[in-house]
Amino acid sequence: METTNTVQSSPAWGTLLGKIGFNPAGILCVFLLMALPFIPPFNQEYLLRWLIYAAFIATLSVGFDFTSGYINIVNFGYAAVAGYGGYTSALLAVNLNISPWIGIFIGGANAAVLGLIIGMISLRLRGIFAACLSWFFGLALMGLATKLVWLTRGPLGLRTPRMFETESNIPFYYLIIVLLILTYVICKMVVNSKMGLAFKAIGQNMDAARTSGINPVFYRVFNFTLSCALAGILGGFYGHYYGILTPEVMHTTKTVEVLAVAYIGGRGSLWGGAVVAFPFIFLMEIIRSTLSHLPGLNLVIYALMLILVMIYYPGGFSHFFDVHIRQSKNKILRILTGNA
Amino acid sequence: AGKSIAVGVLGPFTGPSAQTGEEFKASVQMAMEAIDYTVGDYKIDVVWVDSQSDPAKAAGAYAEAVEGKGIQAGVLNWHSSVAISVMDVAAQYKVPHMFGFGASEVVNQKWQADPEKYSYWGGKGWPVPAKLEKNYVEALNNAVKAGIWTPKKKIAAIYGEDTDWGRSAGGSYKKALEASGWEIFAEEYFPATQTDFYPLLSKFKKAGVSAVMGTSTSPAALTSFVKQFSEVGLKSVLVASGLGWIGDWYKMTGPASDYVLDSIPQLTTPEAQQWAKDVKAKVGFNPSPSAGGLSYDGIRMFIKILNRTYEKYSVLDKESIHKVMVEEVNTGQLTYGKKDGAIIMNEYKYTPETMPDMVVSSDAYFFPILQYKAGKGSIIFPDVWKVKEFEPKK
Amino acid sequence: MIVLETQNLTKQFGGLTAVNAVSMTINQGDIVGLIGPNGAGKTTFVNAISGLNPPTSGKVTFFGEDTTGLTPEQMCKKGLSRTFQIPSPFPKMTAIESVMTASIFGNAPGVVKDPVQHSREMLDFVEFPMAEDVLSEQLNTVQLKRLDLARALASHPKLLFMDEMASGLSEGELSDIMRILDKISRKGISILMIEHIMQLIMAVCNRLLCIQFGTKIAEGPTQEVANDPRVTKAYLGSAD
Amino acid sequence: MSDNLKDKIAWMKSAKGITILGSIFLALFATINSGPYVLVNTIITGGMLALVSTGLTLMLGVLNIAMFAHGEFFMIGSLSAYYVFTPISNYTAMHPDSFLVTWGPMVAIFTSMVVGAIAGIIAEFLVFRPLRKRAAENWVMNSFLLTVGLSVLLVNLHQLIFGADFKGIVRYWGGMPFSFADVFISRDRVISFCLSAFIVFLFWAFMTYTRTGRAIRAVSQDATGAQIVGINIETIVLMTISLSCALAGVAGGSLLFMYPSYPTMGLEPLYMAWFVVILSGLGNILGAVAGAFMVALLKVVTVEYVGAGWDFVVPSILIMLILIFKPSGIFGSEVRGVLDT
Amino acid sequence: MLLEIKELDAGYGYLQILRKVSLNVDKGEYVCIVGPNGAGKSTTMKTIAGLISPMAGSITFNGEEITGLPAYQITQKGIAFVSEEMNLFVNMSVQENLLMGAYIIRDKNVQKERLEFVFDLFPRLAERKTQLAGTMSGGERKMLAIGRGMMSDPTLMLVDEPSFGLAPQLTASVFESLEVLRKTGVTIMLVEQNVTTTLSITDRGYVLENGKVGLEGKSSDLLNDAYVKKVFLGV
Ligand SMILES: Nc1ncnc2c1ncn2[C@@H]1O[C@H](COP(=O)(O)OP(=O)(O)OP(=O)(O)O)[C@@H](O)[C@H]1O
Ligand SMILES: Nc1ncnc2c1ncn2[C@@H]1O[C@H](COP(=O)(O)OP(=O)(O)OP(=O)(O)O)[C@@H](O)[C@H]1O
Ligand SMILES: CC(C)C[C@H](N)C(=O)O
Ligand SMILES: [Mg+2]
Ligand SMILES: [Mg+2]
Repeated sequence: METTNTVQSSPAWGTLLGKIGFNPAGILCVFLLMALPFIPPFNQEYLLRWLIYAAFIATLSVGFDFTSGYINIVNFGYAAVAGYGGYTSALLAVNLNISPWIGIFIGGANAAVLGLIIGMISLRLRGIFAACLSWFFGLALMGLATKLVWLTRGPLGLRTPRMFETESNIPFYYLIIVLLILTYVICKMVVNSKMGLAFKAIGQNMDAARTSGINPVFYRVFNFTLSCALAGILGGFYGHYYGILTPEVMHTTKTVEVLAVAYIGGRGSLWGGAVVAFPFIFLMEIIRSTLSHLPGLNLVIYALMLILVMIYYPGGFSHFFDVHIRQSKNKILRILTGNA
Repeated sequence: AGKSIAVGVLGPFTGPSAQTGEEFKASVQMAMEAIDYTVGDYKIDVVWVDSQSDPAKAAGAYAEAVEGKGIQAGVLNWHSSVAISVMDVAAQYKVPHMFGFGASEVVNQKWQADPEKYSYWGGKGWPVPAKLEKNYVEALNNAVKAGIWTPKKKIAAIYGEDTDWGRSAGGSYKKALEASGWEIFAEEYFPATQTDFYPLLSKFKKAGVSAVMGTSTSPAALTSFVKQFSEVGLKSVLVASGLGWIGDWYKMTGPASDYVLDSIPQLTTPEAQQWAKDVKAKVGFNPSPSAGGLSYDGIRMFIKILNRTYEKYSVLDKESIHKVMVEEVNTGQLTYGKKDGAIIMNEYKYTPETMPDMVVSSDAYFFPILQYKAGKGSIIFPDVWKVKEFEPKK
Repeated sequence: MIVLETQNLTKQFGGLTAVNAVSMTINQGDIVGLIGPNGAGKTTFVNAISGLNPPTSGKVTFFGEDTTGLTPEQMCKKGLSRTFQIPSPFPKMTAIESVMTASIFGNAPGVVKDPVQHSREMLDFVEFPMAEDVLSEQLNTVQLKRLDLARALASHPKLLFMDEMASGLSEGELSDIMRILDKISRKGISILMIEHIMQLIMAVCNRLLCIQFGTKIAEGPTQEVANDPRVTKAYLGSAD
Repeated sequence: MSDNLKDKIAWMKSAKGITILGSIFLALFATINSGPYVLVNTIITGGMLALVSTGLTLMLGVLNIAMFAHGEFFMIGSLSAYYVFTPISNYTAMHPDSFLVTWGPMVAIFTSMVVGAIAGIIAEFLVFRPLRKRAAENWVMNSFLLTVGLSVLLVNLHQLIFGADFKGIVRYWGGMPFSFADVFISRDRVISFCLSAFIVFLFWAFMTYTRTGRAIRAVSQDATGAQIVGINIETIVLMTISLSCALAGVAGGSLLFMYPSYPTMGLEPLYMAWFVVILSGLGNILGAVAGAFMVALLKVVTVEYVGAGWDFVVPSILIMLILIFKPSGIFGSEVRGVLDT
Repeated sequence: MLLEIKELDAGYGYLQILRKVSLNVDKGEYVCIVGPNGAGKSTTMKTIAGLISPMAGSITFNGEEITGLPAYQITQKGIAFVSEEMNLFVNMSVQENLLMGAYIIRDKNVQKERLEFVFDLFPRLAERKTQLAGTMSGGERKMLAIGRGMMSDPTLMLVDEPSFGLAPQLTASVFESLEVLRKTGVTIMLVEQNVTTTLSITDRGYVLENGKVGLEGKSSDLLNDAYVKKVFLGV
């Protein structure tokens, strides 16, 4: 899906698509995703469920990478922010009867405010400290969701109306795919603009960025706000799809899932995680279901994969793609990746 | 030959509640081995559906079990949150599912919002906690009335793990206590992973509470609570509801559990005791009457339903099983009880009024209250089953 | 015209007074050399003005405007750029990208129409010896300093601080730096340079400021200061 | 004299001073307000936290590994203590006069330390060393993710091999609880507190006064510099990892009486250790110890005045507040390291 | 021959920098390497110090083959390296840094002697004993790095650009202290940019260009060499 690394080399094919971060291979992926529910075996509802979950994680990983891959801060409370957006939307639906279609955007806006706050309070912090601050923020949020029983019903679980009153998963699937594409396009357009350069600059060297005239406060806070807003909307989707929210959705282990996908996909690419999420989550599910008599084995394999990727290919899939496919001598591949 | 039916067993086989998953597994395997995985001329394929304690993953796994493995029916489940999301999946595929333990009110609310649709989510394996937990208060009040126990002050403290289960149980203690003139000093819920209760217990001690009542399904939390309760020197009555649901609890609490009140179905019948021995021999740990025992009864009741379906329709598939569920189980015709070999409850019986819960009463589904001494519990409530009087701690 | 003026600028670290009430001025077109022994507080002084480490007390006036305590990005937008003594690159950016940060976000956001072209010009201007798409992390100290200079110039400064630009250069290479300095100066940019290489200082600076233990000991025309006995004693030592 | 006074006032105004004085004040207030048990509980809990956090501090401060699997080494420690202690306690039940009544628990705890160290060494050889050999760049993030993988791996291996049931013991040392000022504390708590105090002290002394300890700190600050002065980094790294894991292991072992062993038990101690380490600043052992007591105090006071379960929310909010004002932690150094870039 | 380098190839990853570099240093000699930026001077030093393992060639020290030994063993054999980047322990005090320099010396008394020796050489370090190295000024750090190198009482000191960033007065005193050191019998190999000064204080020199040894000879001869004059002194 991705095109250019540096701002100066503009893609040779269609500038409009290039601007929103697509090359022919990316378009192919999108069409594939669109057609998937009609291609056997993916026309089976259970595979659609996996696809939906994969797309959910993929979308989160795009938003996550928007922060971690560019301004270099790992938002370890990302799942909590998503959950916060989800709760907002769910509470509006439950208490004020506001349609989930409006609710998820209010949830997104509310999560954006949260992002603003996290961005502001983590301003003076760098690296692992900023990550920990967002982590603790997430833990505190999850704690609040647990303890404010009068509001959230805490661990008793908040039942939420579903977005489509249908048994079929297809509408949900298209909805999440649209969210995935939108998220990707929005993030890509931002990082392809001069803002992207500012993000990278403050992510890599705060002092030098500041002396170049970049106001870190604005860009950092903006970055957090946008990525949290996206997470908030996704949290709303989650709640209105599965029909229940418990504080568990805000748990660190959910962030870890997103983070693993984003890193295996490749940091700072935005598209890496989105692409990798599908095969990765499928593989995990297949292992889980074929080896169900050995519970936990799928997670052992998951862990081993993560470890092996980190040791032997820390650049992740996007790096692999750039080195071995985009720059390959194969002409067709080059055209596909917009490097002809 | 060659006819078979796939049955899904939903449980937390990995993740924080994996021990429950293991108990489920052992129970199902034993019950199935006993009938050689056969009902009529059907071979039963058991499909383990791992909820991973996560509603999203559980829903995906369940759908996959239906479509990929072709399960025609499902049994068991542990979490309420998982129940909420899997209920929709079961309804979507019209797969009947029985005996889920997701107990709390959300499940009932969702079920009652559309009984038609959720008729696929059959009777639960555990009623809403309020129906059982109020008995402690009654037992204590009886002891006060009988003059066996004179609490210094009628002040009680409530504790519990911060889960749907802990909170709804705590809520029912509170209601019952307040109704009988007790003052509630505090209502405290802690994460299921917490094991340090000194601060909390010190606080209770200082307030001079006469009764401390609460529950947890987490062995680590509850055994620590019981131990530390005796360590800090609290002299009040302790209700540790669910201590006995942990198979190996006495190995962890030791004498600290003396005088503790618990409500637990006892393994009274010889079958039950034999079952416990068999499980221990098979998996190496003592099963709990709640997770292990109830799930054993659950799966056996399910087998009974399968037999009945086969008898009635000669086919085993989701439609026929669902029909039997709706026509016979939910109406109270088909029940499962001691005469069928139930090891925990007298009778599992559902009626249209109680659905999705079962009938809760001392001759049906009931948890007697008992008090421990040296690792052995004696029933002190209800009066009909009583073997011993309540004995306050000295 | 007075470009920069400091009045009693002081910076303390805990108990240590690194810069002690330094007052000085820079006029339009000046190339001022800031000299002083190691640890005298030169870098600290520059940091205090450029906002990286705001002063404890005292006042900074930039083109008549009180800029005390402004942040580095604000100072940059007002027209003050700087390079770092210990090179401070964007490790994962290419050379041209690093320069582009300043051409896009620097003092003249609207002026630069084509940042890529502009950055390329800047790299040429400082005679950057490597390809423009080399990653900063692959450069050595001297190359990094050159890149840093290009970055500082790309933001269209009116005043440029250079912290030990020439360290690590051989005598032959000094002439390159002198040439570049001359070009910068001819663009109308005033310069304050911290330098230990007297040869360079004597050749290019029209005025000198010498500090020791954070305190100003001399300020004035180059020859005058260089011959000041206090400066000789404190700084130039027996070498000269 | 007046200089001395000035210094003192400056110290009181610093972040260190404010938090330490604030903590002391809070502790005194709560003790007077509620009773001595607050203080006693704080001290005992703090001692245990100190043990878990010093190991993490070491990993973070020396090797720049943001360890996410620390809790799993805690779990390994408690598991091995369980398997050693169970037969011992069966034996002592039959032979109440055996020396093992007193020394058996010590054997179990010591084993947990050794097993923790060995597990650490294995992790270094199988996981960290290959990563270090392959790519030094982006070490902080890559190694962090590696530990995430390690954590998932160990949790699930535990389940596969040992099962998911809770493996706990009744107690280590029998006998009446100790009591002072109407506060009762079990022997296990007192002894494990003393043990952890002792271990932390030894560890601190080791890091501060021994040649190897200094070498460990040197490696943490500049690996090339350390090589230049003649330090064999491979050995030091190996040693540091095993030391850190041994500390986690012995914490798990000595707290077995409180935390029965099961696969996912590591998360709670992990959170707590991270709270402490971030609050107090990286790589500072004494700071971590002080931080441990502060976090313990926060927990105890929160339970006392706000309620159970809030002891997660309130401390994390307070720690965030402190971080906002003191970004590198209370005792953290102002000099920036690899971890904050 | 104290140090003998034969046909050394070295570099970073696949990137080769040094090509068949051969040099040798006699006991007690004061040798320098000069050359333009990026010529590979620092790379040569790092390879000798064991921080980079050579691709080909051999290094012998005191008649003993040390090619490819890890850095810490090379230090133990008596080679000290003062790197361009200094590699100080930023969170340790000045004194601790110096003591780390004497890591391979186990005798506390000898450590103390060395410490005093260094403090005599650099009184500024003595003044700032307890300051953290990370908060020292650029020049102060350089002094500390040199001081730390001297702590191990080396036979051979490799010094990479000691005057980098130093005030003239200090540059002079650093060179003076190297002179003092040399009088105590230490062999020194110096890399410097300041060609005139360097060639006037050392005995012998090598000119490195593009990873190859271009010229070698007595320092005084090199100083008068037409090529050197043209390329390095801009004359
Ligand atoms: N963050 C800090 N904390 C404490 N002391 C500091 C700090 N930063 C600098 N110093 C001290 O302030 C003094 C001045 O340092 P500065 O870096 O300004 O010197 P300088 O003149 O630039 O020296 P050089 O020429 O060596 O670069 C030094 O003694 C240094 O140790
Ligand atoms: N870590 C590294 N990775 C890749 N290339 C490097 C690395 N360090 C140095 N180089 C390259 O190796 C070449 C030689 O560098 P070296 O530092 O040895 O030169 P030098 O002669 O010391 O120059 P200077 O006078 O600038 O210190 C340079 O082109 C440099 O870009
Ligand atoms: C006691 C248990 C059966 C409660 C169950 N964990 C639930 O989610 O409702
Ligand atoms: Mg300086
Ligand atoms: Mg060099």
